[in-house]
Amino acid sequence: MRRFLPIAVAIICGLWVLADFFVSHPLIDSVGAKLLEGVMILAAFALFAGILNLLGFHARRISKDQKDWGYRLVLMVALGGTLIAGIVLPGSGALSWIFGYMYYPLQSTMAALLAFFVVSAAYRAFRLRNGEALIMLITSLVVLLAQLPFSNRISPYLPLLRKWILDVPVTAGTRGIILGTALGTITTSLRILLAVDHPYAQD
Amino acid sequence: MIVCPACSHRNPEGAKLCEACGRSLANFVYRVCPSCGALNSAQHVFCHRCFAELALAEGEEPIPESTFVRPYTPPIVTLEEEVTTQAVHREAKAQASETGARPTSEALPGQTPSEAELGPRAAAPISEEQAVAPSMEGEMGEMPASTEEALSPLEAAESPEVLGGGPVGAAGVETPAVQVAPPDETQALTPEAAANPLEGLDDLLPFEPAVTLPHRPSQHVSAAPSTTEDYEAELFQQVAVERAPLQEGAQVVLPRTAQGLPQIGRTILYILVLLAGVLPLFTWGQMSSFVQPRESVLALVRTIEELPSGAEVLLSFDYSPTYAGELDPLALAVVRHLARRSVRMVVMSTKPEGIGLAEAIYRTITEESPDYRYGEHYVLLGYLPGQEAGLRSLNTALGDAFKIDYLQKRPLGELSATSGLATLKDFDQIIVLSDDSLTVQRWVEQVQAQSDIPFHALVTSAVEPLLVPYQRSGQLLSLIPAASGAVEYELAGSVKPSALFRSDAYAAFFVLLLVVALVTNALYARRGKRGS
Amino acid sequence: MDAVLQLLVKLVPNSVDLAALGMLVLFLPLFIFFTMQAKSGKRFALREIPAFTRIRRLVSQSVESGQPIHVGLGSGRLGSESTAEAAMSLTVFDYVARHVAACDQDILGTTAEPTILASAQGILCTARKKAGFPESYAPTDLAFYGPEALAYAAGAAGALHGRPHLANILVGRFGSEGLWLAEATSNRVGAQVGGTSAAEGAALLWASMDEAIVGEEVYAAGAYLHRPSHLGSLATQDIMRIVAILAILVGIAMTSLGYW
Amino acid sequence: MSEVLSGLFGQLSTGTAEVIGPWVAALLTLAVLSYVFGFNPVFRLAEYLFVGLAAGYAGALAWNQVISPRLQLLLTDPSTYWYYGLFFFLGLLLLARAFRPLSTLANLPLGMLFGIGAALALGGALTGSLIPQVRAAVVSVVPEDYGPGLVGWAYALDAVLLSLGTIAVLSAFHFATQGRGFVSALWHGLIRALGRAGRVLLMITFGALFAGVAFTSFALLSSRLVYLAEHWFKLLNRLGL
Repeated sequence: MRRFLPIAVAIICGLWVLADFFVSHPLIDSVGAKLLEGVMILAAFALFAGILNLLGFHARRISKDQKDWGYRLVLMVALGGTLIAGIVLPGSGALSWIFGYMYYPLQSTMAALLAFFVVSAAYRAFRLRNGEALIMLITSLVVLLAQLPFSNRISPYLPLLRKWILDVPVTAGTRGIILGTALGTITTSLRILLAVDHPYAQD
Repeated sequence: MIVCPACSHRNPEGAKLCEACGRSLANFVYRVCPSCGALNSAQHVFCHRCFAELALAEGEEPIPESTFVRPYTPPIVTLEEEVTTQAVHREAKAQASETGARPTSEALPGQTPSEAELGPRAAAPISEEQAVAPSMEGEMGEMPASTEEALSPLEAAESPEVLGGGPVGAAGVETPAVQVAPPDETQALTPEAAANPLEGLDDLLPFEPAVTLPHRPSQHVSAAPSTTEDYEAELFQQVAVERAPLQEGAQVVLPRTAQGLPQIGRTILYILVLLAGVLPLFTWGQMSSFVQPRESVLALVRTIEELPSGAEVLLSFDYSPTYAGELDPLALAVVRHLARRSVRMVVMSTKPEGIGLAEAIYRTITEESPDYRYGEHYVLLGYLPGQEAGLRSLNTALGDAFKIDYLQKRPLGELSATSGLATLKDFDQIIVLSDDSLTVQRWVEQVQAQSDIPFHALVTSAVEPLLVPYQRSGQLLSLIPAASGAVEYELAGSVKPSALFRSDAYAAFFVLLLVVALVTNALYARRGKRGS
Repeated sequence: MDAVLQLLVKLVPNSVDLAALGMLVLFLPLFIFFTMQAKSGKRFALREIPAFTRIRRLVSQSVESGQPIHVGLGSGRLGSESTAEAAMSLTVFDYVARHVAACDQDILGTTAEPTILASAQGILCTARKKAGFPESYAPTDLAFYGPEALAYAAGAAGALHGRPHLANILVGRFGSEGLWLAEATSNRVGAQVGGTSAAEGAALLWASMDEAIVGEEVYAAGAYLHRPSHLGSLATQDIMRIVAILAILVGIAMTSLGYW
Repeated sequence: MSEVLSGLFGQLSTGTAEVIGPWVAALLTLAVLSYVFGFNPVFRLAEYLFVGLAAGYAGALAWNQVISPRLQLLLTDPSTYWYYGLFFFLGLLLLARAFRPLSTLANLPLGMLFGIGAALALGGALTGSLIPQVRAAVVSVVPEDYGPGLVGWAYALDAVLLSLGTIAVLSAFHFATQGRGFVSALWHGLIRALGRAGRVLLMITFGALFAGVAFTSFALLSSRLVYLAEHWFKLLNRLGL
């Protein structure tokens, strides 16, 4: 039963939404829209399950090995504080203060660290182990050079070359990837819809 | 190897006394079968289990059977020590005192005090039958199972499985009869089990028990495990019995080839990147005189220059704070330009955080030019949820998607900038600032394809390559990567420069990447040469 | 012929996307046929994908040495369009979890998406139970960080910093946070294997991984690791790939000759 | 309770909060940038803080935008919005996953998520990727369609390369290897050759995309550094330097 019911629900909900994709009918549409809203609600609940897991994970680690308890405490306090600011005091401006002066700088600077990581990844990726790496190295350097705001000065053909690279080989490459991914997505979804796979049914 | 029958300690070959408990080992020599690993009495020539010939250590002679003495009830003691609690001991003592028997421990040289204590119970002769298995008594209550399974002496003698089950007659010469105690099955197996390095692992290792294996001749013949082997077996047992090896604090030995860049090199690289980033703060835009705007930027600048005063432009700030660093400067430049041309701007976002970022940009604008006012010249509509469906709703009626504005919460009709707007078709231009290709695709498919309004996309450099096809097909009038676009736009639109001086940093970054490519390949080539 | 077509067009309401429906009708029988074949034990040879070989080796190594593996499950949301990719990340996690659970070893799974968290917990619980160590299951063997992508990368990097791991396996939906995570932990982790299907993320993971899985290969994880029934899907994909290629070729010919 | 708290915060935020805000922001920016010197305590503090804030912020958003409004609707008009009750119940079942004895209860909502998600993915891949992309790859290769003379030829060549390139990349993902027989050998040989060309195109794509990300990420770093410089500059200005 604990396997049968979830599988049945998955198939019924899935086929209903799929029908909604292809057929326009008031009943199918309205139930389909409700199902999609339900997914949104479930995702919100899942987020709270995730937050509980995050708290539990760090509480457990604190009690288990006491290592890094300070950091973990900071995490838990920040989480709790933001939640309280957002849920208990929604109109107080506390959340926007936290967003503006803590969350935004942290997030944008974490994103800025990508610059370091891209360079250290380039250190590995630019190594000419084989022909593939050579092609990648040349393409990325050319595209990067042509991206500079004064690339026109270096050579008027450089932006044209970049445009051609992006227009033809890169478009072909991304299109091929998208097509392949679509094929994979379709068969994987069919596996779930036809219950060949049911990773959600835990024993 | 000699297994002490009392405490199961495994002593090295040739030991006379047990290392652990000090008891004499003279009469207890066990031999490991080279073929099946079973433990045999020293007098055995053939293995009791698989009948392989038991080889002797060099210089060793088979011990004549006559010299053999049956072991002194060893397993009982072992079991007692291991299993029974203090209560049993107390009970045993009480029993001993009841029977009034004297300890006979004097007859047993090498006994430990604890054994002596237990002695009386073992030695209490009550009847013939009891004399056969006297030691059982004290345990009756505790271990009924083992008593039930106890073998009679005769069975014990006959059974090859029972260690020390030699002929009964050979036993009573030097030791008292009471010691000819028939060990029960568990006890009999104890020494072997103790010597078995795999003891306790039955449930971990799903091998069939060795007993069921047919005889397999072995190449490796040795009389008994050496001390080293013994030590290794012990170590193995230790390791294997642990719940899971290396559970805590296991250190990963990193494969050297996998990394390539040690921490110090990493740090140097990062500092160089940082230096490239702060460079324009010192050079202050030396390279900006070389900047030459490209066609896409010029197209947008021309479009905006040609807009009549009072034209309506829709701007959608579809980016998250993560990419605000790249898109903000371009957004600022474009909005400055539009404000200078006194174009009316209607601002929305399809990402929840986007409208807040837009608000910050417009705050800067109103600080710079105070006569550019909210409601009159620009309006923030707010966040539009629903992705595709949300964008589709814009096509039909703007008022359906946004009933009130974001800042003043007033109906759109009350604000002069939005009062004349019914649908998307009333806009002259649409400018989308986005950090992901999917959003731009949605705009193109749901809005541009339906309404044919001139459409511009200002995106991060990361997603620009993916959107080039839309520019080629003419659906995007201009597609501008924001990082270099901001620099070029400030020059082309001659708006107040704030990102122009960053061109130095971009040049430095490119040079850095070039150097990285050279260095990594130089090192790689050198290592390759050394390797070959 | 035209009359038949016109009749068909009339019969089917306008709202139905005929091309899509046609494709689905083409897919279904192929999929069912090949999946039945695969389930009944029919096999065919697959081209080698080094990343999957590497994953198998790493899992064996982890089981033998007791060094845990970190599986990053990405940010594909179940119930959205990225469900298929999320399902593949769960398949890889299932493979690692089963092998690791058989020897009662540790594993660390992290995800940026709470819906994945719940299903991964179910998978780990099942694996531990099947291996005979139900008491070893802890819901906190899986960690949720996020849902912001960079918060995920930062959190997972923090978790990996506490204890070195044998490998970082990142399969699922990853954007730039995949590169962030891989590079930030590169000196705490023995090997990095992974990939994602979208082009932007795939390029970054290709640059930062020891062995990369690219695009459609993500969806082959089950067939290459431990689910022979997925071979049916691969066969379907191969056939449909050829159909798509033929469609493109025929379309180009028709367009160029002026029929369309 | 909440009024008292918000009142306190309101008093605080009028003055001090706006003063210390920029300082907090600047210091947190510096803390994250200290990663340059490896995983250090300051960075780790910022890291854990960020993780906590992100989860808390998302939780607050989910509560305020998804759960709370629907809960109010459900409580005010249960007969119309009864299905919200159903979804809330399923959502609570999802929370059961964290507790071992009840964890199988979460199968039900997960089944729903998987089913709907698979349908969305299937429909999206068919109508959003497969068919439009195949259509986009179908282009004329006749030079006259693009323009007169050399320009037309150049565009036609591009079109050929684009279509062939798409096919090549697609065949690079072909999974089956050679079976038995001559036809199979020929066929797989063709696919393999195309696939090799496809790998080259993939590498070009990756190179271009990598360059784009590199530029973006450096622009982000540059922005943060400029922000920091401006912060200290403003401060120095205020001090009259």
